Amino acid sequence: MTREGYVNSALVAALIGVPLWAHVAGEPFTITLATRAVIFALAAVGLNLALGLGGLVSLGHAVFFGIGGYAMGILAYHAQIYSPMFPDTLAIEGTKSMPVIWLVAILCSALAAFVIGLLSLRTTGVYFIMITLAFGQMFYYFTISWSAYGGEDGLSIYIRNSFPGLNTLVPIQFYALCFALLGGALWLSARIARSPFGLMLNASRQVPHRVETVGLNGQRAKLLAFVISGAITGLAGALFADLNRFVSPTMFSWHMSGEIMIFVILGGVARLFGPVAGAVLFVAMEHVLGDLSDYWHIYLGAVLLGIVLFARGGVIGLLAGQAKGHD
Amino acid sequence: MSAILIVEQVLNGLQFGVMLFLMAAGLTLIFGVMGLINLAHGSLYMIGAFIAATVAGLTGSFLLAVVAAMAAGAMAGALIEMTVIRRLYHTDHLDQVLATFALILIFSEGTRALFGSFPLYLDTPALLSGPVTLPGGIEYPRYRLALIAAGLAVALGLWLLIAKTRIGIQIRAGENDREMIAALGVDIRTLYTFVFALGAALAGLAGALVGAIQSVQVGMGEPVLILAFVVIVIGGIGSIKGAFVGALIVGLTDTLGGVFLPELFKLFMEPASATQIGASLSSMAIYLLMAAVLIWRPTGLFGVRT
Amino acid sequence: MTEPVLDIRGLTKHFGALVVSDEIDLSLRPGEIHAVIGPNGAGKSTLIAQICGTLAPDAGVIRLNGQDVTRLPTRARARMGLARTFQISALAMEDTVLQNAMLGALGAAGNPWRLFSRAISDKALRASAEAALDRVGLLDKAAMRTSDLSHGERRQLEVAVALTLKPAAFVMDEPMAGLGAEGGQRMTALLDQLRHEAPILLVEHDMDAVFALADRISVLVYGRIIASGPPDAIRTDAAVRDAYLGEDA
Amino acid sequence: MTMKATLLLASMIALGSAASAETRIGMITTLSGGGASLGIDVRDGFLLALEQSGRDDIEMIIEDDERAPDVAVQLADRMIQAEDVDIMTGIIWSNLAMAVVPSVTAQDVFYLSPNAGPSQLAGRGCHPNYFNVAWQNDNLHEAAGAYANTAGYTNSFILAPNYPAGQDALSGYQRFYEGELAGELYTQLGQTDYAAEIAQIRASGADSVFFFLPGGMGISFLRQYADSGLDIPVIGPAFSFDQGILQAVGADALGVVNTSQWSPDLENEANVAFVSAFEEAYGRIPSLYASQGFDTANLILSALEVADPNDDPDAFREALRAADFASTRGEFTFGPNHHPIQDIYVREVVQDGEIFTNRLIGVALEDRGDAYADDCSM
Repeated sequence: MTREGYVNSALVAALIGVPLWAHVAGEPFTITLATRAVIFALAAVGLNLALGLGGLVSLGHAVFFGIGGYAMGILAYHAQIYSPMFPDTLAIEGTKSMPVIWLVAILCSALAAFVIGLLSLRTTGVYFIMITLAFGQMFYYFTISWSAYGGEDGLSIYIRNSFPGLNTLVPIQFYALCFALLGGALWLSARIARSPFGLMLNASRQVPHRVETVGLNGQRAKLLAFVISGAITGLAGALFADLNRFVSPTMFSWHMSGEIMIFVILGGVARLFGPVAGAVLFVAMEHVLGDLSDYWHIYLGAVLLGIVLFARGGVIGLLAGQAKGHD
Repeated sequence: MSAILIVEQVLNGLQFGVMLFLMAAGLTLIFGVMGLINLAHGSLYMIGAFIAATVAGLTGSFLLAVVAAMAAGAMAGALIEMTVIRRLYHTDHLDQVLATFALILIFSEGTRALFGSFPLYLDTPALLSGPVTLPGGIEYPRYRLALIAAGLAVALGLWLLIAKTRIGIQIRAGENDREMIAALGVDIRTLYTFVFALGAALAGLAGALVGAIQSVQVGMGEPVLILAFVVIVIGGIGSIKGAFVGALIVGLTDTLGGVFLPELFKLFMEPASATQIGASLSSMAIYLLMAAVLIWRPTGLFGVRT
Repeated sequence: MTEPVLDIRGLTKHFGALVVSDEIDLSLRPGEIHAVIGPNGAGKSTLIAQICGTLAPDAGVIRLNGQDVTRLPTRARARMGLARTFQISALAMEDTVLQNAMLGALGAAGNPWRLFSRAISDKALRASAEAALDRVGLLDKAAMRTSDLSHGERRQLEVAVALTLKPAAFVMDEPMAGLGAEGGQRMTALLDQLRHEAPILLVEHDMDAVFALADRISVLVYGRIIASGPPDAIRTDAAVRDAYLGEDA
Repeated sequence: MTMKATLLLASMIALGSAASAETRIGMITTLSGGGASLGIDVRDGFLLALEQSGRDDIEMIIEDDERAPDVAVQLADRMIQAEDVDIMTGIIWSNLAMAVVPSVTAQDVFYLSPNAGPSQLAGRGCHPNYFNVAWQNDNLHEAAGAYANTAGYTNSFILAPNYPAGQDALSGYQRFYEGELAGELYTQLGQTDYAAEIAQIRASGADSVFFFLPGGMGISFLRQYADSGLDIPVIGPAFSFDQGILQAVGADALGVVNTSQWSPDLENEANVAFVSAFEEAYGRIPSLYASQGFDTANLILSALEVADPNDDPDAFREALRAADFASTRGEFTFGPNHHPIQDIYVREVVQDGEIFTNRLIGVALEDRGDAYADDCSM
């Protein structure tokens, strides 16, 4: 096994061991923290597909996170008040079933990613960063004033949604669910990275003109990567909403986009487990530094600067050295 | 809606636009010359406002406060350029985004640690307070007129600096060909520090000028920063002219959209929901505009096609 | 006379007042190497860009195997067998040599939208890529990271990627650029073999290679073809000597 | 600043280290970022009351929510799951309250709101374990509308940010206001330039302006309004005129009328003692948020005298409902939905030496409950 393999295994062991210990020791909040980290990791695995493999620096991934959150919020809200959506025309019933909510979250965020990607991919470089940022702001302002679903107040869901065969209100069970989904997303990313599509996408990032001259459509490859990326981040949004039993426009804020990007870079861009390491580290710092000082963001900023300036390749890069086959 | 009101709103849009220009000019200059995307530009704006409020509180002089704000902006700019930014010129945009995002965290929380969480107070100078009557009977705040004048003066000065002076030639050369200016014997490190400090000073100036009519508080730079990004994307990144035109377009769209969209919706909706929907739409208007511009011209109005 | 594989008629392109392609007629017949030479700024790069579809001509027609491709995008021309190599190597430096070659094979196979299968275990892709690498002498370096290749090896890999496309015609942009004497000879030998695979439109500065390889030479000056013919005729052409060889050779 | 910190530290040590701690109170409030001044005031007022009580069997756990709903939810989960708190309080913002309160009360923990009073929690979403010690969100706006009538205004221009609290504010004002509307505007949340709105006010021919623009928005609006030379009288809820904000607005706010359930110059015994104790402890005049934090703590203390929330939650709830404590705002009772029934006063901004503060000028609404109590089936 490579060094990176050892680091990844240690990470997985921690993500299994720590919550189990917390469950036995009766420390439910530790499980909640771990759940938060796993959900953030899932969102970042989504971004990593666009960012690491496709080279798409999206500063608007909060859009998909938020859409996933609102898919959960709106469906559960209608189930909670026992009144359907669009009562006059379609009369769609709400639902509290997680699988249905996830499916809707994935489809909606994929659709949004398709439209946003179609427009944003006309640009490159800084323009791409900024147009994705602008789309994020658009959604943010829209949801703030969208009074039907709480506007800035957001939507509160009193009881966590259900999953067949599980009691999701038990922290360890909900955690297991999130962890399984993260595993699925990691498996998907690993497959995609090695697939013919991944080969094309990887080359599109590095030498877009080459991809065209061998008869492949690199732009469309990036668009598909962006859509899959958005869908995964959207699923994470739905889980995050369920963790908090609450959604609000802050899920769309550009700070959220920045944080998802931080997870990826903190851990290591284009490393399979980079987003996981980044999210775990971020949540840990948030927890530990937040207890130490009111001004913990200063330390967070310093750590980030240190990573960018001195430890390119993120935490995994620091621990496992240069990636194989990647920069 | 009367003609006077429309003229007044156009003036308001103009005033907003020239202040945005001060922010956008620095951003676009820094990107054009060094190829750097600087998210921490809003922090320099905030620093300008805080220093201005402090100096005005100590000395009572608004002029001194503005000068101090520019100096503080320039100094903070030069400091981060020499310690952090300099290492980012040769990295990709991703690293730049992250590092300058980290700088925002440090500056915001640092400012809060130093100045506390309560908003500060910066008064408009007595000479410029109160309204003035313009031809046609328009009552307009004197200070806002002064802001328009100051903004236009800075724009003119910037144009002169870049078009007519030796350092301007170096800056323009830096935008086109980095090796060439090194070959010309220009110390490129000093030039970069100067350009960054210049941009930072403009941000500090904007913070001080706007701080006098708004609240001076932590986080005040971020909304302006995002608007400044919209400006330079519309105008074309790297182009001062684009920043100027983009700033006026954004200033006018934002101001006039907020006024006219609700009126427009009132034509076919009941007033209460028209004001609400109109307001929602106007808050999204500049982003829609930006998306439209990018679809039409992916490198902005005055951007270099790559 | 055999039908030309690549046939260009009346190709014209302006940049404002500047004419970069002035009614260019050019053809490429099976089995031949047709070299285009000319001083810097003569319009060779814009000619290649138009042939390969990254730049749209103002007027004129480009036919590939008799089909009008003038308005088709780059990738459509590539799928029809137009294989281009770049003056500055356009390779995925972070990937392995094999992966770069497989990219070409993937383009030729035309089935890239597979998300779950492993590219490396696709036998057809792999065979095609390895055959091309073998052809240019890089098979033993297949597992190396491309950025670790020497400059000459990268030029060879460029050609290998083009080879995987099962090309109808090659368009090569200065394949000798930056190669030393030994590397140049190896590349010359390689191109000499490749002409039997598909004809080569060769844009090249290296006059020794051009005169050694080309069946025909066209001389491009200020966007116009001022002379076209076999090497011996070009060598003695007064207009060419005057406009080009006189100053540059 | 240092003094405050020392006091805080002292009280934390005194309260936190008590081995016999029996009651655990979790406070989640905003201590950083924009809006931190409100949370700091609530916390300081609350701690002052605890300090005065001299009890050493109460443990306080204080956390900063950064004004982010998801952070607040995390903290609430931690306090309930890991810290085992009995009572929670502290939240400033309605959106955070909506994120936290329903799940807190659902887990059988008491929640006492020292500030936010969203209509949902006053109406259909009311809960036996939820008490609001400040006001229902609409109250101060309603009072402003009532005051406009008595002041003889018949043509108001009204504006608020385009978000739920803003929409509630404008409808709250119109619930009691009987005149015409010269104009109605929704601004962008977080907007800092009001030139366009002020021009519209000028052109509208209004005889009064009602605005609800909390935090920095209000500061910007008032200063720009004063600078525009407009002299149409302005009315607003107390949120834009609390002690923290007034110092940043300066002379531009002088003479503005605002509505509040509390004022530093209210002449009841509890308030006089509170204002001087607060000034002595923290070196600044208390704001209404400080008074709300102080009242919340005293309400809890009064109920703890009667029953323990752990042993006998029903008795504790009854004791809270009785509201048997000396409120800084005078008479204080709870309505059927556990929201206050209280007088809402009218205040005017005045200058006292270097300090800008408020002075009472009348009562806008007497014994006002709220508009949502009927929807509450408790």
